[in-house]
Amino acid sequence: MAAQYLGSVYNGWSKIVAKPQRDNGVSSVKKRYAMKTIVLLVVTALLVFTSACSSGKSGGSEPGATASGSPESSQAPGSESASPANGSFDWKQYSGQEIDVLLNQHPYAEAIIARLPEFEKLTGIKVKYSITPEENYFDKLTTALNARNGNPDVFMTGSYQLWEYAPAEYVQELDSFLKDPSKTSPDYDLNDIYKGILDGDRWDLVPGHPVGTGSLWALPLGFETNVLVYNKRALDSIGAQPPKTFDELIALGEKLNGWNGDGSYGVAVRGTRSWATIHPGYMTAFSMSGAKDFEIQDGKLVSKVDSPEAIEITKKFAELVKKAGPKDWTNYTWYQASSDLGAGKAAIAFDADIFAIFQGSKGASKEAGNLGTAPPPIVKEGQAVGANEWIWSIAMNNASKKKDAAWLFMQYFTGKEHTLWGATQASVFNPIRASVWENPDFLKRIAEFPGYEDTFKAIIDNTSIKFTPQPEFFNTTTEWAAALQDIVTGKSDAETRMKQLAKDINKRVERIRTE
Amino acid sequence: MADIALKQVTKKYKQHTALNGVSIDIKDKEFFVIFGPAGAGKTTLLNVIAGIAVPEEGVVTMNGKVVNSIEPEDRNVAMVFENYALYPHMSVFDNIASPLRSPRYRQPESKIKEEVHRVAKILRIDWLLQRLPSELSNGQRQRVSLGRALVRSPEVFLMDEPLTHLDAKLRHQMRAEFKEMQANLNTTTIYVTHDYLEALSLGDRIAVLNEGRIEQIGTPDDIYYRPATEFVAEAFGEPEINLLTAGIVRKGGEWYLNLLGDSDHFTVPRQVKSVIEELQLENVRVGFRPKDIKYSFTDDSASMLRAAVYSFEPLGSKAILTAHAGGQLIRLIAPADLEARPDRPIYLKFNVDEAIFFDERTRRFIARAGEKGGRFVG
Amino acid sequence: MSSIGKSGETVQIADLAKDRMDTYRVPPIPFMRKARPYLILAPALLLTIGILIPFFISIYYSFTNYSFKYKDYSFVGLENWTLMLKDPSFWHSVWVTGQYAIFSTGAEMLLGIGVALLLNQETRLAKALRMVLIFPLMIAPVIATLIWQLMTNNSVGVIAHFLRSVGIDNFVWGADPKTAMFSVVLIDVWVYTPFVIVLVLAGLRSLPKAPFESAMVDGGSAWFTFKTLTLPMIKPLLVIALLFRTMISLQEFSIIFALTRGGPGDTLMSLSLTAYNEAFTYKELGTALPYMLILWIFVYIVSHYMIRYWSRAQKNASGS
Amino acid sequence: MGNTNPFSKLLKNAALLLYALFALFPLFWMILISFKHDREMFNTVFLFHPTLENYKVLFSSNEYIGYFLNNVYVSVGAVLVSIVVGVPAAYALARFDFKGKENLAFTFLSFRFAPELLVILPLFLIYQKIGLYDTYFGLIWVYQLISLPFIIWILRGYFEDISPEVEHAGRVDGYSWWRVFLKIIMPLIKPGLVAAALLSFIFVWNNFTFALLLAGQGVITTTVASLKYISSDTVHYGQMAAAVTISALPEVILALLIQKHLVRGLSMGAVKG
Repeated sequence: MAAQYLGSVYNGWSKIVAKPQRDNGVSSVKKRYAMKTIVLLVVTALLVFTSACSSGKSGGSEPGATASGSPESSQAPGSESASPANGSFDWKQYSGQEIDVLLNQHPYAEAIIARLPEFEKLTGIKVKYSITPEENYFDKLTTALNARNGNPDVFMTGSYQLWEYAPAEYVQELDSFLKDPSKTSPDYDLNDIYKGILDGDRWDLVPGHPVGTGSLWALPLGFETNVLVYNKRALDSIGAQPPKTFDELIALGEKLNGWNGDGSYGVAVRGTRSWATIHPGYMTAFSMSGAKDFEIQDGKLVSKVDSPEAIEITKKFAELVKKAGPKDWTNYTWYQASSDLGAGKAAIAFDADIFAIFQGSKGASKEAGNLGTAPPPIVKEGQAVGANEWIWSIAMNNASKKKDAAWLFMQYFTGKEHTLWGATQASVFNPIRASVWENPDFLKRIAEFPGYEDTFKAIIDNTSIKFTPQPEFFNTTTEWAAALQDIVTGKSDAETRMKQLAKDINKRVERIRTE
Repeated sequence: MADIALKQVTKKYKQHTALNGVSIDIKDKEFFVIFGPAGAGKTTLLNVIAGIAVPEEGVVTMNGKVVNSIEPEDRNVAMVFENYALYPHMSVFDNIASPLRSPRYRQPESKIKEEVHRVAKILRIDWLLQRLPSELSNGQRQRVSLGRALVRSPEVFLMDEPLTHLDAKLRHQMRAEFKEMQANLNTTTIYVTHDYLEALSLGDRIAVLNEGRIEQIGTPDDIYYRPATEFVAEAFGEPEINLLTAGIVRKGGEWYLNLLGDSDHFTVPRQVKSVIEELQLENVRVGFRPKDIKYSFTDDSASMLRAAVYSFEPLGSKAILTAHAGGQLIRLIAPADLEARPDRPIYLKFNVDEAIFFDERTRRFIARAGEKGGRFVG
Repeated sequence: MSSIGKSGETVQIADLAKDRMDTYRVPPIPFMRKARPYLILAPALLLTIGILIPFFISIYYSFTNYSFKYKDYSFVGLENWTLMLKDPSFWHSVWVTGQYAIFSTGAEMLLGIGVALLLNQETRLAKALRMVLIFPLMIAPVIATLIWQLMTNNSVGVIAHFLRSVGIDNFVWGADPKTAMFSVVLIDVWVYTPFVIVLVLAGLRSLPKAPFESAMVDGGSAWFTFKTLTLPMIKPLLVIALLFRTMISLQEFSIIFALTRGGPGDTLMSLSLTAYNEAFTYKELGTALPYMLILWIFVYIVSHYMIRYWSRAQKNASGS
Repeated sequence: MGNTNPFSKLLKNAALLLYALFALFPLFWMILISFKHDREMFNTVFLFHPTLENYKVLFSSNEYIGYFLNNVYVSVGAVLVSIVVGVPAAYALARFDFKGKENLAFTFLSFRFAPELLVILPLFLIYQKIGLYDTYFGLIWVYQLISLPFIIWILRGYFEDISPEVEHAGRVDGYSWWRVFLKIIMPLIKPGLVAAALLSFIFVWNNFTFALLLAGQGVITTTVASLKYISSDTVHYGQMAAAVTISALPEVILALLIQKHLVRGLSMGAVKG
């Protein structure tokens, strides 16, 4: 009944929508439609009142509850569902099962959704997904995992989050699946995935130990390096070149304020009171300044955010935001940063390189075609350029009751075919597979984005995860962001605040339990 | 048809005791009036009988059956409430019909229709049947609530001050109607009022209630002529009875009352004497109804007591004359056209034979000489 | 005790004796009838218990180191509480919470009373506005916050645009510690002032005419009549308005959460925000709970006394 | 009251208009830009070509309709439960007196003041254990914190306004107490019930925190969903405005329906409307 109700609403709407807008008198148009809306709502409200009772508490299965991938595309489940006795691999072996997927609002997720029909056709597995904006994504994910009720079966996650989820036994380690030939397609080719990236999802669960050790907790979807994405129009308008050093960046950014009229400014960087503020531009500069987040002293993690280099670079970063950043910086997630760049508000973004693709692809934004990419600014003269990297991966819920089906999903969307499709047809940048980087179509495509490939090549060797793995990642980085906000907004000076931060972080990491 | 009895019934609301050891026997087909001032516990008494209130102590019986634990809807009583308690959301018709539609007293709709119309006709509200209570006058509402009671034939009618909210004229008229209604309904009726005239004119018997206790139960005559207590004596009669303390003065064989410092004129009636003797009273309280006090303005100290006019209130047909003697005020009835300036000397003659005697200590009835209201007890 | 003369006495004694006998046979009132009020209440009581249990569980967990980051947890006694009380950020959040409650409630009461008085006139304007002015109250606070974000948004916001056109381009609302509190309070005021208006207006419209006419005759100034007549008479309503506003603003979460998530820095880390952060960002349930328990205890006690005070004010207002 | 010279009158009206502007403009603006295309979002203010694009997008995927329905289900469910549970309770509190009556009443009221997070944190764990997390019923239950106090406190007042004599009359007329309750009392409190129900519906509908934290991806309500429209690779302010408009409309309509009972409702019967 709910479905047919949806239909009615939709038709009702399309009717309204179809209506040609004769007069341009805003208000009258508005009034007329507002009226219709009201009427419609009252009607539907009644409809629902009647239907509401009959629809039990059937959790997610409600069509409204989660937007399920277009139903008609999922054909009737195949008969054979159990995995075959012999070791041979078969995409259809879990046909008929239904898995829940939790996705972060991101082009990678959009690429997955776009290809769900193919996946469902291939495997006969039905996929239910839901998308959450990044601001709430990890809070929601954590709570969902904590339920340990197997929902979702698969979820997007960053490598950093694994440091928290793995010790809590929220995520399934994947080596066992990879080893099993009856579960993993022979042409999956793990070695095709850049080791540097794959290692980002490996960890031995010992706080302070580097990534790349221990077992595999997730499969990478794509990764971002943090660079300068700039608007050529903007730089040309003052005849400037992309800045090489951080100081240049500050100076240039300041010059660029107002380059494109009211509210336009120099450099877009993230600023919300959230862990996500730290890892892109800031962490890149932070690491290049030689500062470290932690050191291990006699087996204990000790925060180093109060080291002279750390304080120095933090000062500089604050200066950058104050002089060239967005006015309401503390509201800035990567969404705002990215869309400001695309809308011609920001001249430069010191954030993920993929901005160049999201905003630069034809018709993607107002400034598409004007965007160029350059390596992140160096802090010390003559140092080799590198960046902090962010890896979006998909992991499996340890409590999942459909691990095998979930594994097929993970394979498919990290497999060669999808990765290539995503890199050529969608915005799955940067692709994780070497084979894709050799694919001519792909190379042709990135050629559209000036400086993208060069930048990538220039920094990739020194690009890695610059954070020290430890399960208090969220605490430390959120506190860090708060500190950064205080410093930028001039509430307190870098010196004292970073010392305070170090104390707070140490207090936090002391409480890490290792049993 | 039912006789109803309360035995030692006590009902408390929190700390306040509404009924205190009340015992009543009501005979079948009797029109029984419960009289008392506001807050005496009259309504509570009805509620206990109706089953709305459950007594803490004592039993309520109907036809000898103990009904304490029987729910109101199963007692087959009909009640008329002081504020009518009509159903605001129902038409007059539905209000009257409601008992006959209840699971307990259900009747076929056809029967209901004719019953309601019959009752409505009797009460002369048949032209209001489609209205809502809010569209009625008090008198009409009262009739509707009456109709709701009359539409069925219950064991007993309970009426809680049904006339109080009506204007004087209507009240008279209704009082009369009740009387004859009761006559041809011949169902036990328990009628609560605080108006002594209603009580006297309607009741076969009257129970006088005061602060949750029974003062007296008796026929109107008992109540009026042989009030059990001074409270009862004062409650009935307008203007109020004159109660005077009198010493007994023995002069040889003759006994006199010392009233207002005059001990010559008031011989104690023979029948009363014996009682006083028996109880060995020194003082008594003597009650004179205003109408039992004669007056004249011509000096006749020999047979009369000298007093002075205190006030004079003409009430149309008659007037209330208050005289002042021996530091006491005495009310008596006089023709309205009387010439009575204040302080004018006046001479009073008390009709001792009609006097009512009370024990000065207990303030309870002793005896009465007069023949009125049936044989005296002595 | 119907007594007719002295011979009646004997009869009556006999009666009494008989009655006594009977009173021994007073039938008990059926259980179902005695229990009726409780039966009727039962569902509500069950639900209440169902809702109260979490409170007690949370008290228990506040003595453990329960964390989403670990599988098991252990009893840590008062550690969470002492940690909290020693933590300066706790006192900061108390301060923030208090500020928020006082500013928003204060502004709403004053503004509300003022507007209510204006709406109480019989002008066409007042009549027209009486209804529509409550609309903001019907908007979810979080939605309201989004609306204000839209209006103040630096890129698309009409207010930002307006400010720029008058030359103010560095007013960034929630993004600046100096104006963050102002911004959230402003939204709170926008949403909840109508609440005060509706209550006060109702009070004003139900006022008896007579005393005011007499006051007019005595030629008391408008302010004087307001102070000596109006105010005392609408006091109960004011108390209620105050009660609801204080209690709810003390635990306001969604506005701050939606606008700045407690930032910039710690500017808006109220008790609720801190608790949320501890529990859902840091996944430390044990340390999160004391923040809320403290708030709850406070709210519970205060509201209890305000209710008492209200019912007294109610009596006085109606009594006199 | 007070003096009526033209100047002060003017002043008063001006003040009133000023507040009206403050109170109503945001709503107006929200509706306005819900008809504004993202293309024009950044470079126009008032003058633009109205479009239904945003609404079209909103309803093109049944995603948003889903959120809307979820909201309706939980809100209606919560109110229904509250009615079933609260009406008898309110009646008992109004009619009978028994020990601890007032305390009980206050406990109900205090739910309204309970810090949401305090309830959520433990409830979150319980729900996950007993599988109520992210279910309609889970939300409906916790929403009792909002709707139950409304129902009980408002209706208690309405019940107290009915003379007990009417009930007694019903009993004497031969109706058992619960028949009296259904046939006589309920019709009399209907207006109050409707008002209380609608009002608590509004406040349940508006709730954000419970829906955000006690429901996962299974039961997303409009209030929670509306957050997602500020975040996307390009921020869709227009769609957000449209979403907000749609989710705000029911309340405004209901508000208009229950004007008369609003005061009593908002003060939870503490003040007779």
